[in-house]
Amino acid sequence: MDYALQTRNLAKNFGGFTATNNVSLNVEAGARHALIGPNGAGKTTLINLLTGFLEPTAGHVILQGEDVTRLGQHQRVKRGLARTFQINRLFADLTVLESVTMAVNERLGLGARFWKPVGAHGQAVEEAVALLDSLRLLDVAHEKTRSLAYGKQRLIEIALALAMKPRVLLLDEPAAGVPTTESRELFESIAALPRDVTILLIEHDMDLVFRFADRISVLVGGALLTHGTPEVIANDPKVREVYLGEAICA
Amino acid sequence: MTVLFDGVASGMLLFLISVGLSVTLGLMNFVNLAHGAFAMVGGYLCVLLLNRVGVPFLAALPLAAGLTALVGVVLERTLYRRLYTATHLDQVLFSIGLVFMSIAAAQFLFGAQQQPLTLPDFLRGQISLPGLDMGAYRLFLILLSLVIAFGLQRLVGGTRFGAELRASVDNPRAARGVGINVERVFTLTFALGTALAGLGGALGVEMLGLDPGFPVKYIVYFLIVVAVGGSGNITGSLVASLILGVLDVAGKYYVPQIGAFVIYAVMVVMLIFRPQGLFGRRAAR
Amino acid sequence: MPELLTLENVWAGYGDAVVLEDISLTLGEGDSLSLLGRNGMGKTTLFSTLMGAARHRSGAIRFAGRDLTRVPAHARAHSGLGWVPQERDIFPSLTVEENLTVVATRGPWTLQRVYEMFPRLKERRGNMGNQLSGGEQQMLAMGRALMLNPRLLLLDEPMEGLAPLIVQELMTIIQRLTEDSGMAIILVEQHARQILPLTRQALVLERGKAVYRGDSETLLNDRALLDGWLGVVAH
Amino acid sequence: ADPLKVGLVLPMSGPFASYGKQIEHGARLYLQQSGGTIAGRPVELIVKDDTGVAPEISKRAAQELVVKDKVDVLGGFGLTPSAFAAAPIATEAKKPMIVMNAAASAITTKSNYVLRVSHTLPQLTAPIADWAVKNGIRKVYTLVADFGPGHDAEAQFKKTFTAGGGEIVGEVRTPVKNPDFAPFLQKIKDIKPDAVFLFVPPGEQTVAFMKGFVERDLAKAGIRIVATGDLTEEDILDAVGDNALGLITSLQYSEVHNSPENAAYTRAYYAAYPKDRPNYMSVSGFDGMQLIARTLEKTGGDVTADKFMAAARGMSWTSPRGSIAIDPDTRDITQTIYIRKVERVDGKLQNVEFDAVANVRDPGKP
Amino acid sequence: MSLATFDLTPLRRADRWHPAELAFWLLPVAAYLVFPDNLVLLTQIAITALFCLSLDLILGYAGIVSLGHAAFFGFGAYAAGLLAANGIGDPLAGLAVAALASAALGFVTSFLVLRGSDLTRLMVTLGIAMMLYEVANKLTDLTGGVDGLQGIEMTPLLGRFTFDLYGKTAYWYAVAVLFLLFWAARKLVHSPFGLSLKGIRLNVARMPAIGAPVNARLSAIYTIGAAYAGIAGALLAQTTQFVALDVLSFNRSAELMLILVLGGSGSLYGAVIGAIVFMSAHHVLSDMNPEYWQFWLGALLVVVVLFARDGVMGGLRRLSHAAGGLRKGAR
Ligand SMILES: Nc1ncnc2c1ncn2[C@@H]1O[C@H](COP(=O)(O)OP(=O)(O)OP(=O)(O)O)[C@@H](O)[C@H]1O
Ligand SMILES: Nc1ncnc2c1ncn2[C@@H]1O[C@H](COP(=O)(O)OP(=O)(O)OP(=O)(O)O)[C@@H](O)[C@H]1O
Ligand SMILES: [Mg+2]
Ligand SMILES: [Mg+2]
Repeated sequence: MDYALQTRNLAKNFGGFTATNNVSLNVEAGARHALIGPNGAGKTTLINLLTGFLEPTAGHVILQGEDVTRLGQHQRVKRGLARTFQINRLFADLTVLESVTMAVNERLGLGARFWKPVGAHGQAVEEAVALLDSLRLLDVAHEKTRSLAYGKQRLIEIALALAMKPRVLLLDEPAAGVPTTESRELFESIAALPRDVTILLIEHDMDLVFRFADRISVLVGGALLTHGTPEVIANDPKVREVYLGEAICA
Repeated sequence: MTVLFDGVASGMLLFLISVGLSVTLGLMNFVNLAHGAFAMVGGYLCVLLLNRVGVPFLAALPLAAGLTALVGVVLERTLYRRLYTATHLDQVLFSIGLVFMSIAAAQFLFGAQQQPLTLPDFLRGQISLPGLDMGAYRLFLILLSLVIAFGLQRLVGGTRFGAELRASVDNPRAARGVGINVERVFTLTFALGTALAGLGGALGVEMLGLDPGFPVKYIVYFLIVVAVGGSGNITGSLVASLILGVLDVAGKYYVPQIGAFVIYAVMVVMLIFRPQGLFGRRAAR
Repeated sequence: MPELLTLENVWAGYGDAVVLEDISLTLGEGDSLSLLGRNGMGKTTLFSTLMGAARHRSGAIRFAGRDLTRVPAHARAHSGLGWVPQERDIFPSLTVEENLTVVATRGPWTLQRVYEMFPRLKERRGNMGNQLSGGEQQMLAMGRALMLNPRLLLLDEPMEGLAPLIVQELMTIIQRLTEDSGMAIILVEQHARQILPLTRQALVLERGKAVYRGDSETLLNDRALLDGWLGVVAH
Repeated sequence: ADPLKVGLVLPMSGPFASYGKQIEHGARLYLQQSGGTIAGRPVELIVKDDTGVAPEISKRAAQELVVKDKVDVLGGFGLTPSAFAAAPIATEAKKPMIVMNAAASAITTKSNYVLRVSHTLPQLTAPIADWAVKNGIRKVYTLVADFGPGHDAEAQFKKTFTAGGGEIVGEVRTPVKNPDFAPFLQKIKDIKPDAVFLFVPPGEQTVAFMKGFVERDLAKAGIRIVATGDLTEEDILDAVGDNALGLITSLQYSEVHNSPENAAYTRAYYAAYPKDRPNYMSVSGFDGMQLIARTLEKTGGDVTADKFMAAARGMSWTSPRGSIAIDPDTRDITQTIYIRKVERVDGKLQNVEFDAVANVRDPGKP
Repeated sequence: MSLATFDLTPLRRADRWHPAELAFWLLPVAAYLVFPDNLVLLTQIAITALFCLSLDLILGYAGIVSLGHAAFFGFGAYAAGLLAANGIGDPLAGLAVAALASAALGFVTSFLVLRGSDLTRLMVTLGIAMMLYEVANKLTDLTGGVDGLQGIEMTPLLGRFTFDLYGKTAYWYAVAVLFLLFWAARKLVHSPFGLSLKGIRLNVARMPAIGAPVNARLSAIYTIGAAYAGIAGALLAQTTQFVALDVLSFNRSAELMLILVLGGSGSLYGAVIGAIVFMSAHHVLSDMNPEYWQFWLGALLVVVVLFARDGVMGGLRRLSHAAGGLRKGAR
């Protein structure tokens, strides 16, 4: 089997508290993989470990066959790993186009060019414009990020990740705060990404999860409880007990 | 031994004159570089009370602190309050503006010369034990700062007022939303900060002298203590003051050629190993 | 039902911008209201206006017999308003327990009761506010508002980011709050269908104006209304 | 007639503001007594603040005085670096430059247009070192501020004192900005010399030193102080307080110097500035103006620098401090240095002169 | 809006010279004609403006607060001063050496500065500068210690223009260097590199997640800022032909920060305008009242903060907004 992303016995302690407990997760290449679990189960922490935002206490992260545990965040991004944040982390005073162009610049290795103006690097700008177009953000391209409604800001969060042209994309509750109709559109555009992009998704909206994912892992108390196809998970009594309750029948 | 004692004492003095800044900068998150100006106000008040009014030293100290706090409250209500939401850089500009004004005002009112201060007899001279000569005043400083450090630590860490203060600084809008009287909390805290500045200034006259240049002369030391101690941490400030005081004095005693170097070197090394300060509480913000 | 909150022709906004136009509503003790509307329609602004965090321009607001517009922002909480803000607004440099105790008032809601309701918070009681997971912060915001023992609870998207199991529990709790303890609530949620059954009244905002004011049940059963104002696609 | 323009570059604000104040007082006092004119011309005195220790501001001030205000004579200079920085201007602009306080010996060598009416540190140090030798002090620890004048004083003291058979048992140079003398004093106490020789710039440091000295009971340990008069100059004497009683220092001026000139001077001073006390800096300001007046009298009002300098060399007169002269070779001052002791006179702390060395040249010069 | 009709001009135009900017750069010429007797002050304003520009690059754009920027200024001043005092009096050679020396120092210290919070950075930069100050103080034989480095002899600029008493050569020299370096800085802040610095200031935590090597970028701009500061220091040394210990002092760093904030950090013109306003005010006030000018200068700072956030540039921007609004209203 070809794995896009793996962890081996990954662990993270905060002081005396174990947030991630010996997690060995395998995400297949091209998978639409969802990660669910109760609040505080360690989902966000796991994403932070995968991307290098946090350093693990023990264990390894393997990205497309390469051990990246010791690499910095930006080096993992260069190898095709991109993410969104559960709570927006945007550039409030930049325009939408500037933000995305900046991200594209970094991917194309133009970020350190210091002589010609931003606008003169045509390829990057064109790519940024095309990306904004695909997310229907063109009409606000010249607006400052801070002046946008929450829903639009959420899309920029995703645009910044997509600008990395990731091989593996990690999404942390991308639809949070986005109203029902718009979150649907959002998921449609994510689902429309090429099949060779691997996606790992965290989401509490089971509607979306079951519609979108072809593989689900359940995290409880920092450890992997189980994993499997949506049908299997939906009918797993343990998962129902700790997480789903009466919510869904897939 | 005596060197150690002197170091501890000069550390405590450092603590006493900086702890007010630990309150305004560390706890209120206001870059109040005019801290030294309030300390100077306390110093001049103390000298005036002693020499003109004839108040005894031990009574002049709380009076000077109280009157300084009054000045602080007036300024807080009129000016500082408008800048809580400003950037740190604007706060720097504002408070340095106040410093400049206070220096010129002091020079106008009291002249450029040093102010005389005579301690009461029981605080003068030395208490000699075998192998250890303790300056009475230094001993007094040590005891006083322990009392203040303990009291403040309790107030900030252990009381509801302390929690209200931290909440107000974290997010004033939300704090109001849950019923905290943010304005009052800030005014009281600022009063506390300036009272401590005034007290520190009054206590410092004896060892640091007092002239209109006071507010700028010691800015660096105030900042060092707050940074090394960890912003807003009273115990941190105390420990940092102790370490810096002892190393500074020891440095000057044993290697006077590079004496002035020591305090900065210590600071830089400490900050490189503990970027959040010794007791840095707040993580990234 | 004795009257608790009344808004008459209220206009409000931020700075020069007017967001809410001519809003009126009445709420009795133990009453409940769903506040609905799409993104950016002014739901949060209505709460901010009640809490004194937005600019009230004109119109009367009476709460428990007092003119609320004359009450300073910080005193509103003590007059009986409990707010769970949309952004959670947990105090990052207070521990979980301090976040709760810092607002505590006398009344039926105590630390113990909040911990019973959210055992997860008890487990994390020593954590700093900024070291909580998204969902834990949401629980804490709710617990904090309850510690004020309010007569009216303002809930701004309280279920966002909570696990399905907790969401179900929370819905039961909300229902019990109004029925058993006589606490009134105003509830904002994206998922209209989920919350309308919980409340007696509903108010729908469209660009700052009230376009529906009436029974929750009527609204719930009227697909045209729901689709038109809220864009709720039935499933 | 055209006004005669004199520009003074002085620290009027900052840590050394009292230097500027005193020098300006003295200069204005002279003008007041001369009816505001010199050599028949009304005098315009332009004071520029150089904030103390920012030589580029001193230099800029001097340059502007020359270029913009078109002054005839430059004067002032509170601290050595300022004088060093401004000296090239005097050379280039060909203007006499009268140093009224900066005390490093080398200043007069930096331009042929520099004259000094204050003192140099070696000039003060040699006499007190001599006095120490003669009065049974054998072992001395030296403590000086770590800058030009301090180094001058240290070198001179060592030279004179060891030549007289004394022994230097330790030395330390303290930072110019130094908040705490405790460790240095403790070290001195541990070493137990007969005396400590001290030079730090007058102001907070002198006060701080004395406080520490008393607190630590060094006097009881049998350690005496010999110092240049900076330690007990009148402006800070009150701040030092009774701790100063009995201190022995050397300086060219004391408020209670017994002469008709000084009696007139102090009377006029208190009349004009009742809040301050006359000190040696004010007398320098006074004598600086007097030097200009006397020189112009001799040149018949000609202020061309070369004529001025020629006339000023060798000039001598009686100042409130006693008789003084400008050394024709070095353009530095030659004057009597007094050994004084602090006593209470009419309820005020004063430096009472009890010994004197007449005609001291700057020993720092060949 | 569709891809075809999308208008890119706002992004493309960002770096065009505005007519007001061109007018601004005529000011030095006007100042030369109007205040021919104040050239020394004007020269020092230009030098301070350059120094301030260097702080603006690291603080205003990259968000690195520093209370020790004088370290690089002083290092450059001593480098150029020592070179000239030892017989190599060519001004441009001096600038080059100073720039390289300060850049090297900046690069080495950047690794210490990158860690920690604002307060930590403030204190580490301060500590480094103070240590350098003490070193210069102790190396009396080399630097002259507190008394200053003397004996600097400059050869004529470009072999033709001697440094005169009136300061004409010095003035044009300083203004020309300022303009050239300003122009380069302007290029830099409008480039992708400049954009990424803004990104770092606005949200450091996000930058690595879009693949940007934050530390390398900060290190680079810190080094460039240091080089700029070094050149400013060298200019001061060369035009005053004297280097005092004061070039490394805390006061100089602190005052620089004031000047930048007064002018408006995060805008290149803010740095220059801050220098002009602060130094002119200082000069005028201290001429009017040599003893108490500080009071009025302080009052000026307080008033600026109370009425114009983000310094003079912030005030100007708001004025021009308001004026724009009025104009629109009138139409
Ligand atoms: N810096 C930290 N220090 C201490 N504990 C932490 C820290 N960060 C997170 N935690 C704890 O680790 C646990 C896991 O947090 P995490 O954010 O990963 O949860 P999550 O699964 O994403 O939850 P949610 O669905 O609510 O977002 C939580 O209980 C949280 O309190
Ligand atoms: N602090 C503010 N200053 C200015 N305008 C604001 C502010 N907060 C919100 N607005 C504007 O007021 C309008 C209403 O916003 P509000 O937050 O009340 O909407 P909402 O209905 O709560 O939306 P959501 O579902 O996204 O939470 C929006 O157009 C928004 O842009
Ligand atoms: Mg999470
Ligand atoms: Mg909202």
